[in-house]
Amino acid sequence: MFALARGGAVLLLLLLAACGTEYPQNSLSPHSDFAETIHQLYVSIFWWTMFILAVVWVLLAWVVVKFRAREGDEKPRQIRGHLGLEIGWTVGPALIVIAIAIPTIQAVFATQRPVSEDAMTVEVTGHRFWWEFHYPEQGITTANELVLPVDRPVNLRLGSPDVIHSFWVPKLGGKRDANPTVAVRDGEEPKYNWLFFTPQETGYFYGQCAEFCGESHAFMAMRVLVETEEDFEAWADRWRESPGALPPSGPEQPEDETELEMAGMPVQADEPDELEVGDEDPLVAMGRDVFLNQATCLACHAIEGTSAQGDRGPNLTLFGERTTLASGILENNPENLAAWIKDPWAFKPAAAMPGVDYDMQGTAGFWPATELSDEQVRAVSAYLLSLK
Amino acid sequence: MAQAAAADHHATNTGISNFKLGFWTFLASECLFFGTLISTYMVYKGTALVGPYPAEIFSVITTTVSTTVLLFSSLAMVLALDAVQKANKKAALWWLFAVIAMGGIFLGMEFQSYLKYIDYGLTLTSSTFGSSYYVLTGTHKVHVLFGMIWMGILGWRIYTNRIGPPQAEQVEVAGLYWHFVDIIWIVIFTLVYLIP
Amino acid sequence: MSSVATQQADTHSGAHEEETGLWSWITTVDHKRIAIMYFVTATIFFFVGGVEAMIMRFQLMNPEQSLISAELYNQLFTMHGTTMIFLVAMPMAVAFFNYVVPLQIGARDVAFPRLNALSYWIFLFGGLYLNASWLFAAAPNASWVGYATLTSSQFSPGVNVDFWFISLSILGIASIAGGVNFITTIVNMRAPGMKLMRMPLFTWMTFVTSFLLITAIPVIAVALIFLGFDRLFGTVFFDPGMGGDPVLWQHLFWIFGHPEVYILILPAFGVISDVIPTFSKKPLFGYPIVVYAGILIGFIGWGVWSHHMFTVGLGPIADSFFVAATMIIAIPTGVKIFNWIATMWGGSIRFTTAMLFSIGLLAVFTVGGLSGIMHASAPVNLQQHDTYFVVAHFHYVIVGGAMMGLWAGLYYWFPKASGRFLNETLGKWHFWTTMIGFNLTFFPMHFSGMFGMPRRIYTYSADLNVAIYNQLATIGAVIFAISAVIMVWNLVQSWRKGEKAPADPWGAPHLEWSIPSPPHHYNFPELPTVRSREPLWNDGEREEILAVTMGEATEEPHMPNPSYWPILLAASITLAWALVMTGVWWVIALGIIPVFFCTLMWGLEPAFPEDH
Amino acid sequence: MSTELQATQSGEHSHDEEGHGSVAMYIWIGVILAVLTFVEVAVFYIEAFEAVEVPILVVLSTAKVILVVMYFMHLKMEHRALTGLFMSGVVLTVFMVCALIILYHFLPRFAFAP
Ligand code: HEA
Ligand code: HEA
Ligand code: HEC
Ligand code: CUA
Ligand SMILES: [Cu+2]
Repeated sequence: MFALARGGAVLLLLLLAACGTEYPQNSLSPHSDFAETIHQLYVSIFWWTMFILAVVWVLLAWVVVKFRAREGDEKPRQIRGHLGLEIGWTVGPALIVIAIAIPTIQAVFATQRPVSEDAMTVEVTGHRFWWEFHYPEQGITTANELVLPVDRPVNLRLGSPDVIHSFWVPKLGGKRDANPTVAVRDGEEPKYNWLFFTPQETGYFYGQCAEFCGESHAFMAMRVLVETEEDFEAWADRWRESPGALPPSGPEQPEDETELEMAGMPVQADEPDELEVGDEDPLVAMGRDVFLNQATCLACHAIEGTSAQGDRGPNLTLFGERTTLASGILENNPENLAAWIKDPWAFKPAAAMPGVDYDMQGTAGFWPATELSDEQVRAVSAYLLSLK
Repeated sequence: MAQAAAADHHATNTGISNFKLGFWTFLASECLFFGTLISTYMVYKGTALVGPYPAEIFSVITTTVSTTVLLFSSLAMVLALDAVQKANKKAALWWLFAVIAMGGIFLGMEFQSYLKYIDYGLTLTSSTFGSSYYVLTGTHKVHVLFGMIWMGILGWRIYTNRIGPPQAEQVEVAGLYWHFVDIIWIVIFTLVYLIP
Repeated sequence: MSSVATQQADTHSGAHEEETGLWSWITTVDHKRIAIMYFVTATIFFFVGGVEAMIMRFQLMNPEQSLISAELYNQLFTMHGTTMIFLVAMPMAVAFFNYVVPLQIGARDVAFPRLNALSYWIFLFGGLYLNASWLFAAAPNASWVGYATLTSSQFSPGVNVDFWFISLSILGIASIAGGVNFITTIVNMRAPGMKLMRMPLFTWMTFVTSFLLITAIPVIAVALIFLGFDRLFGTVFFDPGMGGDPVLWQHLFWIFGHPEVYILILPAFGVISDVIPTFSKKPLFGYPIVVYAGILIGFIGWGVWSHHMFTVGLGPIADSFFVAATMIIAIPTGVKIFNWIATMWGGSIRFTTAMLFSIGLLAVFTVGGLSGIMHASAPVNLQQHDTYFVVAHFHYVIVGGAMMGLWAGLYYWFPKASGRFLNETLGKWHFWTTMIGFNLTFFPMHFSGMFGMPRRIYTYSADLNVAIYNQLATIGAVIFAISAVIMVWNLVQSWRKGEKAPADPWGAPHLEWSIPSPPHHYNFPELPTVRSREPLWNDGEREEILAVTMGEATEEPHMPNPSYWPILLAASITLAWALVMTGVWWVIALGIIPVFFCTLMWGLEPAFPEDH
Repeated sequence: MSTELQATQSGEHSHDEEGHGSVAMYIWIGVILAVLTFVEVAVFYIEAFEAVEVPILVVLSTAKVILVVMYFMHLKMEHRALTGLFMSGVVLTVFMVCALIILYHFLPRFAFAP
């Protein structure tokens, strides 16, 4: 017990030392109303339990020190019980339980209240092993990086076509399972889980699938990018315009969203595949050709405005804007991307995507190796990264 | 197993033999077993995506008949026990035979309905209703079958004079089992066939 | 005491000597031998589960390591959880039930000795069967809770999950049989005067645990049947495409699973309720309250299962109900803790190893219980669920509660079983290395959990900054492993040449200490009459009881026959279940034949010698 | 295995066997059970009862169960330990079945939907 106390003290020190450290998935650092509710509740329960622990440990330490057997001890008084004490240590904890339970139940209802009218809905689908985000109002589909406007309530509709996943971005609040969607009879509404919160700060937030879902469960991370309302709208516009399908308008392609908005990019043309290549980087052009016309990529991936409309894999529109690759586990840069396309299983065993020289046989069916040359892989990477 | 209790040589605290007490305990456990099956059936009530649906295929009349047969087999069972206790070997054998026969009729009728349901397209794999219905009633049927075998063995042992009034408890415990299986059917009959 | 003990040497004995060969162990129906077999087997499985845990710990020591593959890691934690719960904690408790309960209530054996042997053999074969999956490199890999739809044949096509569901259903039979056996024994076989409210607390907790066993196991048995049918015969219980609901699996699993965790802890509570009074030289404070609290824990434990499912989305009303029910359990548990402290209060405490483990339990179980209360708050649970915070919680209650309690029991009853003391110096080493290793392993997990490390991940990103906690945990686990080695070393050494122990080495109050150590195979030459809760602590009563129990039987008491049907029946049951894996109905039906045959032969074999 | 009928073995229950009830009583119980079954089926078919059908059926089948347990299984005449043992299982079963039915059919399963 003493060792325990000592160990506890050491660890507390460590904790204090750790306070300066950055924990991107810290569940004690709320950045949304939802997370804030939980956090306050947690803090109050934490102190209650610390109080109880202190009582128990102090009593125990006292007893152990005071009533050690000593030489010449006589037989202790044989006390069999005491009604008053029994009542006391039943009622005391009962009161504490009530003190914990009431705010808990309030929070239960507060975090599951009906959705406010102005909430933005996002349909979240957990796949083995990546996340799909569909914005029905905006008509947008993206993957692995959820983009949200700050200070606007968002209502996530969670579902899954395969096994149970759990959506968890600690700083934005607690997790909730993305259950496989149960088929219902015609005319009935399928049931989904919902998660409802209002992000309160801009920035990148880390998250991760929290329900064991198979071999690469450890690699099913995600990011949430909370932006200002304007940035979010700009992003949505960019997505719909899908610059990646267009011949680039030259080397001064606007980098920053607001510029892009001002540039007022033209709306998507009808026949994207036959667009002029113009003065585009030839590698990107080649990559587009490989992606859309030579390899099987388009069977699984969609890029808005192109003939690629597959839905077995992540939607890659604006892929070049993502900071991470393969659901949050790799930094999105040309080397990683090429390595991923060549050999996804090196990073994510059992991912449902074939490699350059191996087939993919899994629950998603059979997909032959993509058989791309190194050159082609580099080209595809360049093309994908140009999608921004 | 039947023997374990016969050899209780020490008076027990409750005056009930270990065999009987243990068996009641086991039945408490069986309650939960069937309770889980029944819960599942109830949970899935109304969730089958494709027909046939319960109301379309169940024939309450037929099931009432088989249910009544099973009820009367329980009656035969107590009478068999009574006969064994009164050392009336012949009556005991007849009543046991009646139990087995009625169990057989019950199984036969139920089996017949299974075939009919399968004809209608309700199979183990066709819907949540099919799965939960067949596994629930099938488990019950296996229990009935096991009971019939048990009764058969008892009958044989009575016939060969190995069971008489002193060993009546062997019949009594088998009876407990049989009645329990009957109770389960009473519940299934109401929950599955009668409640819409 | 010792004056009585000397008598036994020259009394002429009409009772047979006990046989000792291997065959006699295989056919034994003696609860004491079965207990020893249970204990040894469970300890071996503890090492198996422990080695699995150590491999996981080394894999997790640093971020982004890949010493082992993700697939292997998944098999390891699944097997670790399954092994530790079903093959270690439960059977180890059953070992104590077996050894101690008949002695404490003054019985010659359990109610159904052959059934008892059957339970053991089924447990052994079931455990071997589960671990045989390693030989096929197909160990179960869908976690110990096996959530649908991950376990469906679509997402787990191999035989991994088949091994899991089949061996768990085999083990379930052993548990139900054990539960029935102990309930019957306790209700029916108490010595004269041993009223229910005079039973030692360990017996009481065995009683409550047995109820939980017979009521909770059938639920998972049915769930496993559904799973098996889904996998092998294409039923749609958990197939969402056909309207089946995967969440139903979670309900059924946790309806079993939560009572299960009280199955793990209540025996430990029972042990320390006997140990603490003995070494404080005071009767248990508030005996009836402690008994009722135990019953209440078992009972309420039935209505809280969905606290494992707060993230599933059951709606606020259900959540609130389960929040309240769960938190209420803190009250009876707390009552127990305070009563134990009150028992020590004013006592004269001897710090034997058994007592140290009991005090250790009080100190660390409380930590685990309190983190349980945090989980029980549904909104807080949304942050903690499926993180290492939960891993910390349940190792605190299981290792720091259940296992520590059982180790207390080990040091307490070992002299009874072997006639020798466990070495106290090694014992203290065992205790302190356990305490340090255990806390160092699991305390940091609270932090890694709170800082966002999910459980069941085979590696984690360096970005999370939780490496330090994982390193501490790994170091702690190594120390803990050393403690396990010390324990086994102590066991082996002391069994062979430990200091001899008298009949009542601790001055303890209950009946098991009134007979020689180790006891005769018939336990009590004659059954003593009990008049109080601490029969050996009341001067007149103790003398009377010792006079009856310390002699040798002049005539062989009526003891059950040894039998080889238990092992054969267990083997045939295991075989029959294993054949289920083929999924071919007639092969399965064939497999039932030997089961029937063995059952029949068992039924026809006389359980007791016929000598009248 | 002795082949002749043994007169004494464990004398305890040879007397209270009589207490278990008479043949006439058993037959009466059997008839009552059949009648109750018939009433149940009648309730099922008669439209007028539709509103109260479920409670009536539950009550009737509970009555049947109780009759079988108490008389055919002699629980009424036995030591109350048996009642306690068995009822513990029954109570938990009823609790579980009700809880699952409520969870699935009466409570909104998911937190909320827009
Ligand atoms: C021995 C086993 C054991 C025991 C005894 C307990 C005891 C408790 N457990 Fe634990 N639990 C597990 C084993 C156990 N648990 C396991 C294995 C899991 C994980 C399974 C998995 O997912 O793999 C789990 C998971 C688990 C969860 C789900 C976490 C999650 O996955 O999200 C929850 C949630 O409520 C919970 C709660 C509790 C509570 C409230 C108690 C209470 O019984 C604790 C009561 C004790 C105390 C509170 C301390 C003493 C009391 C006092 C000193 C009195 C004063 C106290 C107050 C007033 C608060 N447990
Ligand atoms: C009785 C229950 C019990 C016990 C005793 C333990 C004991 C230990 N457990 Fe636990 N554990 C569970 C029950 C238990 N566990 C359960 C139910 C799960 C959940 C599974 C799931 O998610 O499905 C789990 C999960 C679990 C995890 C999480 C895995 C994950 O989610 O990814 C971890 C991680 O560290 C862990 C570690 C340990 C360690 C280090 C011990 C140590 O206490 C073990 C110490 C013992 C030994 C080490 C044995 C001695 C061996 C030797 C001395 C040989 C020398 C060997 C070497 C040094 C390699 N366990
Ligand atoms: C069988 C379907 C399939 C094919 C064919 C396929 N992919 Fe994928 N792809 C996937 C899936 C599924 C994922 C998500 C994997 C994961 O993260 O678990 C993915 C992920 C990716 C990602 C990372 C996406 C992200 O959001 O991080 C890129 C980039 C990618 N694929 C590119 C390609 C390219 C290029 C090709 C063709 C050469 C290709 N894919 C062919 C299914 C496929
Ligand atoms: Cu998806 Cu874990
Ligand atoms: Cu629990």
